[in-house]
Amino acid sequence: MNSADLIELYRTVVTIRFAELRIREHVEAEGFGGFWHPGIGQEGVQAGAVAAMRSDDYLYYAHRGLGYAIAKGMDMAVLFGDLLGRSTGSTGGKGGGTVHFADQSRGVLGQGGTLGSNFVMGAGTATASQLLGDGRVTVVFFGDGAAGRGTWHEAALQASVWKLPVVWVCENNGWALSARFTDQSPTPNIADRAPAYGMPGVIVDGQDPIAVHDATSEAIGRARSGEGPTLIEAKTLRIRGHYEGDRQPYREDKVADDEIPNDPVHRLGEQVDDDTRRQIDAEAREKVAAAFDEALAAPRADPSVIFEAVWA
Amino acid sequence: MNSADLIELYRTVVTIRFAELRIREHVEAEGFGGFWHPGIGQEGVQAGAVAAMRSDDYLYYAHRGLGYAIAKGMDMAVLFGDLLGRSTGSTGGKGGGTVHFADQSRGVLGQGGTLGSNFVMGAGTATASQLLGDGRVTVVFFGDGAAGRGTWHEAALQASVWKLPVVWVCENNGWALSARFTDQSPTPNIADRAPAYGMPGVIVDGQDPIAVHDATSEAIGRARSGEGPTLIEAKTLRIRGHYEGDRQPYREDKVADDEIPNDPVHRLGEQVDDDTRRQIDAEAREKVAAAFDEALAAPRADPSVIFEAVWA
Amino acid sequence: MASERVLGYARAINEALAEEMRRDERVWMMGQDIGKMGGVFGLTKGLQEEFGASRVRDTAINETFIVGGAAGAALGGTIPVVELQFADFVLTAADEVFHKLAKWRYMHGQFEMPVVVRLPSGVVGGAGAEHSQSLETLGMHIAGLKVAVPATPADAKGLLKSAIRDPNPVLFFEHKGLYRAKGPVPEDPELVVPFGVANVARQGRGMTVVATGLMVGRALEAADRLSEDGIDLEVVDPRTLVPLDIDTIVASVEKTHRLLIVHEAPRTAGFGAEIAQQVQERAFFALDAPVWRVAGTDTPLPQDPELEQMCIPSVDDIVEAARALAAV
Amino acid sequence: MASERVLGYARAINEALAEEMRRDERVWMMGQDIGKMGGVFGLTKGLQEEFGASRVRDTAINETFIVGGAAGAALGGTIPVVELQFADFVLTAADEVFHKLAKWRYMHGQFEMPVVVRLPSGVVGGAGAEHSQSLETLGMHIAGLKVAVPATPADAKGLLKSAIRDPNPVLFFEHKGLYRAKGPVPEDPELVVPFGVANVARQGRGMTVVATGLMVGRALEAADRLSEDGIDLEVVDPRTLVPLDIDTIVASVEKTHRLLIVHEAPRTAGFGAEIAQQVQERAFFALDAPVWRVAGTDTPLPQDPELEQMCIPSVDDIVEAARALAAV
Ligand SMILES: Cc1ncc(C[n+]2csc(CCOP(=O)(O)OP(=O)(O)O)c2C)c(N)n1
Ligand SMILES: Cc1ncc(C[n+]2csc(CCOP(=O)(O)OP(=O)(O)O)c2C)c(N)n1
Ligand SMILES: [Mg+2]
Ligand SMILES: [Mg+2]
Repeated sequence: MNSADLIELYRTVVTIRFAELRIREHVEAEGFGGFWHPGIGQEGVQAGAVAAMRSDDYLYYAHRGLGYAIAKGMDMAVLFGDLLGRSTGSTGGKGGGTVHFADQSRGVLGQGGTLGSNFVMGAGTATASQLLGDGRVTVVFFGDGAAGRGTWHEAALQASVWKLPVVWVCENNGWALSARFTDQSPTPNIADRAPAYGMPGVIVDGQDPIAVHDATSEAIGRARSGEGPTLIEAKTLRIRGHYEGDRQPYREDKVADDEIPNDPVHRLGEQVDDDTRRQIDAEAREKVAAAFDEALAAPRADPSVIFEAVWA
Repeated sequence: MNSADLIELYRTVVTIRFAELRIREHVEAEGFGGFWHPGIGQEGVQAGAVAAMRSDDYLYYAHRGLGYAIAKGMDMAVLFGDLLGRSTGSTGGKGGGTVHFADQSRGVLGQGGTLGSNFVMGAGTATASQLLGDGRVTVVFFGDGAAGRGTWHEAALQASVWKLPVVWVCENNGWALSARFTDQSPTPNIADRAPAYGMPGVIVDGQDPIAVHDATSEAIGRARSGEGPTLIEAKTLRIRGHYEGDRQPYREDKVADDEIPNDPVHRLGEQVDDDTRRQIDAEAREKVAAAFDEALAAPRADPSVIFEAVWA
Repeated sequence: MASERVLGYARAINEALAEEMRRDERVWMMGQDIGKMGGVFGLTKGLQEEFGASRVRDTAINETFIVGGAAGAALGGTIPVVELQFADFVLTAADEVFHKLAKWRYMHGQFEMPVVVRLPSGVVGGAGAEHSQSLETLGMHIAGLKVAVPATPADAKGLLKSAIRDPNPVLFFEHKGLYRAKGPVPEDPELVVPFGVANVARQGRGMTVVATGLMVGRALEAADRLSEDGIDLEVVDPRTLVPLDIDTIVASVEKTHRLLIVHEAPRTAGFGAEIAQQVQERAFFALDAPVWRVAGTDTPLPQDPELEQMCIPSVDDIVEAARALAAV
Repeated sequence: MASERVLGYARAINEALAEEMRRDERVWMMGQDIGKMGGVFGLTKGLQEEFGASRVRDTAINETFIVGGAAGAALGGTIPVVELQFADFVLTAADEVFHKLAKWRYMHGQFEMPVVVRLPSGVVGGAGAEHSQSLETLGMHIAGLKVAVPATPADAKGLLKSAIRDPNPVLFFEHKGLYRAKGPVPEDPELVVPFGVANVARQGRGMTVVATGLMVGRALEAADRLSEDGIDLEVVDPRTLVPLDIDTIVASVEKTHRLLIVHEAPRTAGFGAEIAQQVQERAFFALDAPVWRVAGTDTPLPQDPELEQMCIPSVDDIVEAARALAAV
C-alpha cells in the first residue's frame, strides 16, 4: 500500500470512529426508538476490506455500525438520516435505529434483517456479474454468529462450483449476542470451514486494516479473474455490548469501555506523520459533526412514506 | 464380523434385492399412481449400516428404496402396503408410490419429503437421547444431492458442538436426479466437508456391506460413548433412473440395466457357502413374494383416513 | 387464423420463456434439473440448448440460493426466472421469498426486484403432503409479491410474459394438473396478459363462481351440468390474486346476487375467505345468500393418488354446492 | 386472595415454563440466548440456573435446527419448548414449521409431536420489517398446527401450560408489546387455560368486536370511549386461532348483529377474513351490516418506531370504525 492510500485508509478508519462516538453520544443522551449495534473497534475490518474494492463493486454489509458504507463513500448525512429516521435518509425516512441503508450508485446493496440472507443474495449478485461480464466483485460481510446459518452452506457451495466473483468477509468478534464463538463452533476458526467448499480460507488480524486490505485485495483479484470465492476471517473484538445499552450480564471478560485492544485507529495512525494525522482527525471530527447536525436538522418522514416503495 | 452375522447380513441384502425386483416388476406391469425411486445396487450401504445399529437405535431413511426399513426389521407386508396404498401399510393407507413409512417400535422414524429435513430432525432426536440418557444413537441416511441443503450445515455444526449421538450416512450414488455429483460439488467427496464440522469424515466402499457395517459400527460406538457425530460417505451407484421409468436422457454413462458393478449381493454371497446361500435366496424370494401378495390382497384405505392423524 | 393455434399449457410456458429470453438478454434462469434435463416436468426443454448453460443454470439442491440468489441477481441488473421443483418448496426458501423478494425494495427505499419464481403447484399423481399444496394464499397475505395463478395455456403464456416484464417479484403458480391441458394460444410474441384483470370464463346470471387454476375447468364443467337444471353460473377467474380484480367479481355478484368460491387450497384462511370478505364489504346488500366456499380439506394431503383427489373440490362437489346455494 | 395476585405477561410465561419443567422432566428448551442471558426479552431468566445447561440450551443461529430439531426431539420422547428470537423467523424455518411439525404425524400415520414454538411477535420499538410481523394467520391456513395468541398475563400462562401439555405442535405467539403488561394471574400451578375457548373480555349488546393479542386492550379502550356515546361493544378474544371458538363469536353476533374484527396482521388474507367468512356462513341473516375489519396495512413494516405504529390499528382507528359501522 502506498502512502497516499494509507493516509486515505487512516482517514476512513478515523472517520468511522468519530461516527461511532457521535452516535453513542446521541444514544446515551437521547436514545432513539430502535437499537444501535455499535461497530467500534471493528473499523479496521470494515475500512480495510472496503478499501480493496472498486467503486462499482457490490457490497452487502453486516449490522455492526455504518463503517462499511462510510468506507464505500456513502454520504454520512444520509446515513445518519437513516439512523435518525429522517426523510433525507437513503430509505426516505423508513429507517431508524439499526438501519437498512443503500446506495445503488455506489453498489451498497443493503443487508437482510434475518442474518445470513446476505450469503445467498451476495452469491446471486455475483452470478449477475458473471452473466453480464461486468467485471464487478461482490463483497459480503457477516459475523461469526451469522456463519451458523444454512444459507452459508447453500451459497458457498454454489459460488464455488460456479466460480462466482464473490468474497466472504467474516468479522469474527468472538460473540453472537450472548453466545461466545468458541461455544458455538466446533473448530477454532471460521476459516477452517473453507476447504469444505474448495475455496481458500484466510485468517487475518482484523485490528490491522492494512492486513485486511491486502487479504481482501488478493481475494478480489482472484474473484475478478474468474478463480472463484475466498473466505476471509478477520479476527476482531466486540468492544461494547450487542447493542448500545446491553449490560452484558452473560460476559465475564468485558472489554473496558474505552480500551480497544490493538486499536486499529492507533495502529494505522502510527504510520501517518503527526501533522497529517492531526489534520485528518480534525477534518474527520468536523465532517462527522456537521453531517450529524445536518441529519438532526432534517425533517422526519411524512407518514405517507409507509405506502411508498411497496411496489416498483 | 463373525460368520453368523455375515450370513444374516447376506440374508438382508438379498431380501432387499428381491424386494427391489418384485417392486420393479409390479411397476413395469401395472404401475401405481406415485413414483418409485429404486434402491437397487445400493443395498450394501443400507443393509451394512443398519446392521451396525441396535434395535432401539433411531433411523431416518432416504427415499431410495425400502432397504433401510427391511434391514431394521420392519414387516415387509406392511412396507409393501404403504407402497401400494393399502390400509395395512404403516401409514394406514395414506401412502402410495414413494413412500413414507414408520415403525415407532423399531425406531424407524420416517423421512421428510423435502430433502435435508432429516438432518435437523436427526440431530434433534439425538438431542432427546442425550437428554434422556437412553443410550440410543440416531442414524441419518441421505443422498449426495441432499447434502447441498443448508439444514446440513445447521444440524452438523450443532451436533458437533453438543457431541450428539448421531451418525450421518451419505449414499453417494453420483447423481441427484439429473445432476452429476461432480458437477455440483466443489470437492471430490462429501466426506471432505467433515473437518469443517470438527468431525471425522470416513469414505467407504458402498458396494461392500461389511466395510459399511464396520465404519458405521465404529461411528455408532463413538456416538454412543459421547464423542459426537461422524460423517460416513459410502460410494455407490445409481443403477436405474431417478425414478423407475426415468429414461435418463441427461446421462451418457448409463449403467446397463442388469449389470450392477461390484454387486453387493454377489460380493457378500461369495463369502457364504453355496448351500446356505441357495437356501437363503430361496427363503428370501419366497418371503418377498408372500409379503407382496399379502399386501396386494389387503384392502385399500377407507377415504375417512384422510381426516385421521391430523391431530393427536 | 394464427390466434386459433392450439398449444399445451406446458408448451405455452416454454414458449414464453424462450421469447422473453430472446427479447431481453438480461433474462436468465436457474433451478434444479432445468438445463440438460429440461425440468422434471419438461417445462424448460430446449432452452439450455438455445441459450447456453450460463443463462440456463442447473443448481444444486439449495432453494435458499435459488430464490435468494435470484433476489441478489436482480439487484445486480439481471432478470432471473427461477424454478422451484415443487411450489411447496417456497417453504424451504420462505425467508428469501417472503422477506428478501417481498421487502428488500421497501426496506432500502430503492431498487427494483424483477424476479419470477415459477412454482409447479397443486395435486396430481400422488406426490404427497410436501409436493402437492396450493400455497398461493401465502403470497397474498405478505405484501410485496405479485401472485399469478393461470388456468389456461393462453393465460400461462401471457401472464408469464407479464411477470417477466414486471419490475416486482412474482410468484407464478403453474398447476401441475394443467400441464397437459390444451387451448388456443395466439402466436403474437408481444401478446401479454396484464395482471389484475379477471377473466369472465363464462357469462351467467344465476350465480357467480370464482375459481382459479385447475378449478376453473371444473367450475365450467359444473356450469354445463347445472345449465340443464336452469342454474346459470357465471365463472370468474381472477388470473392473479395480487393484484386482485375485485371490481369484476363485485360487478358479477351485483348481477347474480350469489357467490360461490372454489379453490384447491385448504378452506381455512385460504384466499376464498379474503375474496368473500371483500365482496361482503363492498356488496353486502347485493347478496341474497351467504357466500359459500368449496375448498380443499383442512388436512395435509395424503400420498395416495386416489385419496388426494378426495381432498380437493370435484365437479360433483361444485355442482352440489351450487345447487344448494341456489336454493338458499 | 391468591387468584388476585398481579403479574407481568413476561413473568407469567416464565412461571409457566418453570412449573412445567418441574412437573415433567421431559420438558426442555432451546433457542438463541435463552440460557445464560435469559432470552433477549428476558423470558427465560433463571431457568438455566434452575434446570441446568442441558435442559435449557443455547443454540447457534440455526432456526431450521431449533424447529426441526425440536420435531426430532419430540419423536425421541421429549417435549421441546423452543424459542425463535422473533416470530418472523418462522420464515427462516418454514419447512420445519409448516411441513415437519405440522405434517409428520399425518404422513407417517403415527407419532405425537408435542412441540411448542414460542414466538415473540408484533410491532414494538422499531425492530423493522423482518422482526415485527404478526404471522399467526399462516398457522391457520396450513393444517396440523395449533395457534395461541394470548392477550393477558393469565392467558399467557394458562395457554402456555396447555400448549406444553398438548401432544400436538403449537405456535405460541407472544406479543412483544405486552411483555410488560400486568394482570391478575392465579397461583394454582394446575390452572391451565384450554385451547379453543374464547374469552368474552367485555359484554355488550351493540356490536361484537373480535380482537387478539395487543388489540384486545385497544378494543377495550375503544369500548370505554364509545360507551360514552351509547355504543356498547362486546369484545371477544378467541385466545387461540386453531382451534377457533367460532361458536362464541357467532353467538355474540347473533346478539349484537354487527361484527368488527381487529387485528395487527396485514388486512389482506389475514385471519379476520376467515372469521368474517365463517360468521357470514353461519349467521348471514343475523347480520344487519357487513362485517368490517380494522387491520394492519398491506405493506412491509417500516423500521421507524413512530411510523410502524401507524401501520397497525390504534384505539382511534377502532373507535372510528365502530362508530361508522354502528351507523350502517
Ligand atoms: C436468522 C436470524 N436469527 C437471529 C437473529 C437475531 N440476531 C441479531 S444479531 C445476532 C447475533 C449476531 O452475531 P454475529 O453474526 O456474530 O454478529 P455480531 O453481532 O457479533 O456483529 C442475533 C442472534 C437474526 N437477526 N436473524
Ligand atoms: C428440498 C427439496 N428439493 C428438491 C427436491 C426434489 N428431489 C427429490 S429427490 C432429488 C434428488 C436427490 O438426490 P440425492 O440426494 O443424491 O438422492 P438420490 O436420488 O441420488 O438417492 C430431488 C432434487 C426435494 N424433494 N426436496
Ligand atoms: Mg460476532
Ligand atoms: Mg444421489
